[in-house]
Amino acid sequence: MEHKGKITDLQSHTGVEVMRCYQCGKCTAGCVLATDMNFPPSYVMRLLQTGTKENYIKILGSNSIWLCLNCENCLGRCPMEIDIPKMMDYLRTQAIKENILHPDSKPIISFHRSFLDSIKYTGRLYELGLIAEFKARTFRVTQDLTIAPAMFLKGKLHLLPEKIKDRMTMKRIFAKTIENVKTENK
Amino acid sequence: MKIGFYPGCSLTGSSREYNESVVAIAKVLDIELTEINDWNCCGATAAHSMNEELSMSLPARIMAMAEKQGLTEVVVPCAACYNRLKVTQHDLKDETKRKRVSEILQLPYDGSIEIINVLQMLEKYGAENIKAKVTQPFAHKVACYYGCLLVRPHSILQFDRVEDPQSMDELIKVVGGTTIDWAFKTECCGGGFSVSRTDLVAKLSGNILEDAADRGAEALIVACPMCQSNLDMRRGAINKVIERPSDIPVIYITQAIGLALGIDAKELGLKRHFVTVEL
Amino acid sequence: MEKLRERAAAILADGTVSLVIGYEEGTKRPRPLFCHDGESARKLIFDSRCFHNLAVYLTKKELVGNGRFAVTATISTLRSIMQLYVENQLSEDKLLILTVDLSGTLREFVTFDEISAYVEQFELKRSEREQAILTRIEGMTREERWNFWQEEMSHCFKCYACRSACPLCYCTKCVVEVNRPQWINPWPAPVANMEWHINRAMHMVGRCTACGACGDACPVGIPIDLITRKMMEDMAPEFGYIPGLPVKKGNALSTWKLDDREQFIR
Amino acid sequence: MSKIGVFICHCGENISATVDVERVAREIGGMEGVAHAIDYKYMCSDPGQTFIKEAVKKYDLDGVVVGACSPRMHEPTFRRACAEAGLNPYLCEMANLREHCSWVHEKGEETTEKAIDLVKMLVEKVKKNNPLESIKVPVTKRALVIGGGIAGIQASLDIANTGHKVILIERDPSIGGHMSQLSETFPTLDCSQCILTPRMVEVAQHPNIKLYTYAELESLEGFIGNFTAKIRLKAKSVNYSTCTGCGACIQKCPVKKIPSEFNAGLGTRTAIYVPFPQAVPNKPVIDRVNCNYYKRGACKICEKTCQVGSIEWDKEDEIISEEVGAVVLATGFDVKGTDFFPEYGYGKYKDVLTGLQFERLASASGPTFGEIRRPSDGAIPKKIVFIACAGSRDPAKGIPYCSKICCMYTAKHAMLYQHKVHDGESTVFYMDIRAGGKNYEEFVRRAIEEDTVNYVRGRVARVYEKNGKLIVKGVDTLLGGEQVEIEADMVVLATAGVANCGSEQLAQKLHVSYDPYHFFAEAHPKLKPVETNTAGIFLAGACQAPKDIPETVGMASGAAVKVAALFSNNELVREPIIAVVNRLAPPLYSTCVGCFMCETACPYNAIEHEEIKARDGSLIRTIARVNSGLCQGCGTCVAFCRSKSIDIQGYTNEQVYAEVMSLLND
Amino acid sequence: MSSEEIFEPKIVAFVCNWCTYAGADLTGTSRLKYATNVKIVRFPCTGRIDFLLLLKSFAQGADGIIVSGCHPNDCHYTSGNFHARRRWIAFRSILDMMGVDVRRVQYSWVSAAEGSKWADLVNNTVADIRALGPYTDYQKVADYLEKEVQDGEA
Repeated sequence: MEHKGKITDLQSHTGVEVMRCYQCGKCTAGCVLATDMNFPPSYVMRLLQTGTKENYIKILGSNSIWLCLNCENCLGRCPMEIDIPKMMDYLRTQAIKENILHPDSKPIISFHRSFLDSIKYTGRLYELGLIAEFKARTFRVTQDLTIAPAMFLKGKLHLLPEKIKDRMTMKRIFAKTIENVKTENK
Repeated sequence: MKIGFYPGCSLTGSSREYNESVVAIAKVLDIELTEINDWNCCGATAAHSMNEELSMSLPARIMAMAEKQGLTEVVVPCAACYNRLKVTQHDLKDETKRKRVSEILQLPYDGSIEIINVLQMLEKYGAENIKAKVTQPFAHKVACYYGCLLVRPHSILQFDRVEDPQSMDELIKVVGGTTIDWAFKTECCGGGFSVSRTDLVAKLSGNILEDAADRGAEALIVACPMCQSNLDMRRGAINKVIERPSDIPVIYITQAIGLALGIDAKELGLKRHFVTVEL
Repeated sequence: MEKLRERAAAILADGTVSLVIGYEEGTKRPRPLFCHDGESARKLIFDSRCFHNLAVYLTKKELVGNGRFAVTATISTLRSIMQLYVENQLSEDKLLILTVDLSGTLREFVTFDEISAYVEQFELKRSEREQAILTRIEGMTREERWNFWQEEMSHCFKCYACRSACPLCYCTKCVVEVNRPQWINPWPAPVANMEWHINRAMHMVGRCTACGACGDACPVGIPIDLITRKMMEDMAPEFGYIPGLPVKKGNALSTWKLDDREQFIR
Repeated sequence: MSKIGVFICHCGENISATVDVERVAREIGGMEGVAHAIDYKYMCSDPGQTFIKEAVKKYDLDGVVVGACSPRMHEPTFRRACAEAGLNPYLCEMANLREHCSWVHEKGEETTEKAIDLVKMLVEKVKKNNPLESIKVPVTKRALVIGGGIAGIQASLDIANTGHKVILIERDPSIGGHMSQLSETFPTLDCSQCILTPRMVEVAQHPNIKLYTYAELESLEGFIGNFTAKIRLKAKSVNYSTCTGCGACIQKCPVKKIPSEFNAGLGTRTAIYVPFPQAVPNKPVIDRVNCNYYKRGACKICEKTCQVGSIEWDKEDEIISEEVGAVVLATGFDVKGTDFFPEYGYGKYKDVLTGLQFERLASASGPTFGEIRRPSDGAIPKKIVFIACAGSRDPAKGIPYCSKICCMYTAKHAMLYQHKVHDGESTVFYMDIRAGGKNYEEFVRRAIEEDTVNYVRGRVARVYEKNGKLIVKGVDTLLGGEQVEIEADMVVLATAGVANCGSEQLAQKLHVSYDPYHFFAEAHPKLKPVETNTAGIFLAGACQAPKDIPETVGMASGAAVKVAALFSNNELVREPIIAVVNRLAPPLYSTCVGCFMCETACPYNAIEHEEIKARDGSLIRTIARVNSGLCQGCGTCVAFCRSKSIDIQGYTNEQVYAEVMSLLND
Repeated sequence: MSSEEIFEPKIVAFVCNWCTYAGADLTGTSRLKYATNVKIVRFPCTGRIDFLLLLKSFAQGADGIIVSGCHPNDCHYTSGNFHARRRWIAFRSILDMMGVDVRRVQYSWVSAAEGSKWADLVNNTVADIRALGPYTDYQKVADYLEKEVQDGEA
């Protein structure tokens, strides 16, 4: 029953009714990263339809939810208008919440976290800081060694972050949303 | 002609040339851009991948600020920001979500602002104007690349056709160019994985570049900083995975139009690209 | 107002209409005036004190005859006229409507669509009195509501003023006068009183425009207008119409939708 | 006072085992107005019925109540018995003591008491019953068939062969419909034209069939047995009585590049044209939209060519009127075009075809004389992809329903392709194979097993053109969602079957209802599949929902039988259970005030406006009147009528009121 | 409460001829048992059922009412049940406003094939109404009328 509840939660959060999917596979056929995924989108739908705990955990622990680029090709073509991208967003937050994470998620989450950290303090994206923090988080010290200096030379990187004035609101937004979830978990 | 303007983070940093070209052509076309005061980042892919409320609150603040400023219409050149703003506006039609977000923001938000992308701005205020002001026709055969965020989800954005959109092609034709009919107009370039999964970006962007090059495009025309940086800055990685390495440049629609309007290449930021632009 | 008088006199004089129904100054409040000539048209008034719904006279054949006639109409009256149009009780070629809008300009209407476009701007809101009583009723338990209405109904002595005042009660033979079978007893008695008022409300579904004439007419002050008012407010979202704005086709009760609510059906 | 006779049946022991039938008869016998009450073992038996007949005469009964089984079982029996005894049959009612009482309750006091209540209720009702006469409506024994496809052809022939006259109208210049466009037919692969053409000729030659091609229904008035149809005969610009059909005009017509409707846009035709060589009638019409003379005022080459002078430039549309007793709707369906599909190129790829276009390619009479060739360059496709469910089962962009015929014709197409292109490779992307039908599953299996058609389960996300090839991006869901990419030379979309254009307007003209997809609605999904809810109008074929040829023909014959049954009588006899608006003496005329709420509520459009006029012709009032031919007796109008001016015979206000009152009175 | 004191509600059922009446016939032919409290009045269609009949039933002493007809889309007359459904939506709202106990009117769709549903419907409704008790509120009001008239005559 617990996992059936998960499907209900999924529906109430995203409006996605998994039983609407009749497995035509059009989402998978058009997905640019289906071949890199553990389970292509239509397969994810099927796993959810079974309603079992094992399959739910399988999805959370797969790289499929992390590789989804939210390009929305699937939604645009789905005959049943199932919002798979929105569902993927939701499954990602669930995976983090339950701490069931595929190794592929690490760099992606690190990137997202670095990105959000950057805007949390300044209100705007500080690209140099982002790259630095991302490297620190992932230990990919050598990545983009040539690109960053080139960007700098072409005037594409600021050395100092741009800061907005109303940083209080930014702080509040983060405190009441993403950080709120984290504390709930603890 | 006055219109609100939200540049977004990329346009102040890695995609400065987009900003420069938007500002440059706006000047020539007599469009007065009013930047939103103290704007913040829209949260991009990171926010909505990680937290729904965060992903709505950040764009909501931007729009609330614009409302406060009395703007009624805001042009958002960055396709990612445009998409986030439009989707948030749509999501916040839901009463409970709106309540929650205004609680977080502590700012009034009524969702009345018209959010448009740069193509819509040019269509709406420029097409005839542009035609009249073309000094050096953009006589090139190009591939217009729309990407994902400009056209999907169609139900919310309601902009152009989902598959095989035409609005950018029309603008190119206005300034004297020809466009190819190709297959990857709206296929994803790898978007937000630019830094985290460069390998996938190289693969996806590679497919796009290859098809355009195969069909004889002299350049790719884009309206999204993410697409531009993936296709341009990651060219090294791309050329490693595709069969026939390519050196066709990737330029913004505003740059192409700028050239036709006789604006200097440097002013349009064409010197900032990784792949040299010789058009 | 002067314009209104002039216009009324003019259309009477040139034979456009043979009768103008309007208001004149009464002892306590304005009262209806039936002008057949320019002379009497000078007595016409039209202001915010004129709330008597003159639409009630428009279906009286013996009064309006077969010719063309005019009426000075408040928003409420206009709403009633629209509904009467829908129900084939008035024809556009027999009626000329005069009204004075908020800016004091004289306006004339003939067709349903013209009226509709005008009335559209006015939202039908609960008055303070209506709001007060309805809030009270809505806060009651069902038993309390029952007792409330039983108490109110005990004053009803079946004078049928509510029926006479209502512009939409134009049947030549009312259901209480039908005696095969005698559905509702015409004399005052608790059950018959309640049946009458429930019946009135059912007959008004999708038709009532909440002019309040029935309530005003009640000599013992039963808030009967609120029964239809509440019904109308409940039904509007249910059947997707705008309260007080009759539609040309598709009365709420004689049409249906496949997805009408049916949670109450087992 | 009433003299009611009450007859309580034991039904063997079916009733008497749980109900004390003697007590019921005794107590009812004591009721006011009951003249006679007995119980008997089998009331429906001959002796039982005789009891009733004798009692009617002996006690001069003015009403009869039989307490027995369900009226749905024996009401006709007892009403007939009463009629034979000289009592109006509608003065007889039944109390349901078996299904609604003895069978559903245990033996006991309450059961007997309930039985008494049920009988009492009907006694009170019958006291208020009025004698009624059956309604007789004369029947015009001519049928109108709308649509000259296989459904209309079959229905017309079947009706005509019963000896009745048929008027068949067809919108196009020739009859034949979609079936004439098909190449071979599943599951037997016999040639469509070979089996259809003889029927078309038979229609043209049948003495009982009057054929109007290039004609459309303008309006239909009246009711079952008595319709008046107004038919618009579109101007053909050719005098058919003199035209010999030699075809010389067609050869000389200079406007040659008009896409041929018959070839689904793959071939061309001239402005003066016969849609296809086997057309019936085989005489041309001028397409005025494309003709040079009508467009620019000059040309007239056909006139110069015509040796018999049959061209009529100034001919105008003509409207004729026909009296008919029944109508068969057989207007068929349409298919969605390729431009409907964004992900398959919005129709811009010439080698992406619809199934119907492929039929034309495969047909020996088609633009390629039966050879499968690409419209773009005429090459024979070596790789072909068929996409099933293109638009069907797609609520987002297409239609939610299954078009039913696509699985079968796709299998047929793949099979025909393999037969014609031996070294070709065909792939079918499908979602489910719906092959319910005689020899259908076997047919599909043959395509897969013998003709080596590659069936892949999954949908295609998109199709695009590259280097002269069509790149098909699909998926094989049975391999866990593996992507499949095929470089095809031709793609055939099994596009959705949809309602024919104009069906909504036609339905409104005929007052028949239609579903959300504009297919005409049958009166009952199971038991009345060929009837509409308007009596006298019947359905045949794909205008009701997509269906294949055998089903269409079956349905057409079914509709024909319904028409023949209707025409087997000179008069229609109908139960008088219909609504009536009261009429009173002047000056009241009726209590109806003419609000016409009943008119919007009536599902049968049976409410008419009756104008009451004074002697000088001036209008006094307009009141409602029920058209007894259209009214089916649901009584919805009765419950709406505020002034109780409309009532329904057999269930009048007085009757039901009396029932309820008796039931609750202690 | 001893078994003799169990309250036996009076319930009247207004049903359409084509679905529910036939469904109740099927209950009979299937020999399914149900309570004797409910008595059926036959109508051609739910669209024919006048709301006044429901009011009169309460006035006449009914403790509960069943109104039942064809499921949506199954109506013999295509749309009578849809009209009825609307009518009952409005009627319920008015009754509720007046403080009439709407729980005492049970609406249902019972098809000709649902013999067992009819038995369940009857049994459940009887149980529900039994739990609510006699509708004395309404009956008192109605009795008053009778008494008054009788008194007046007397």
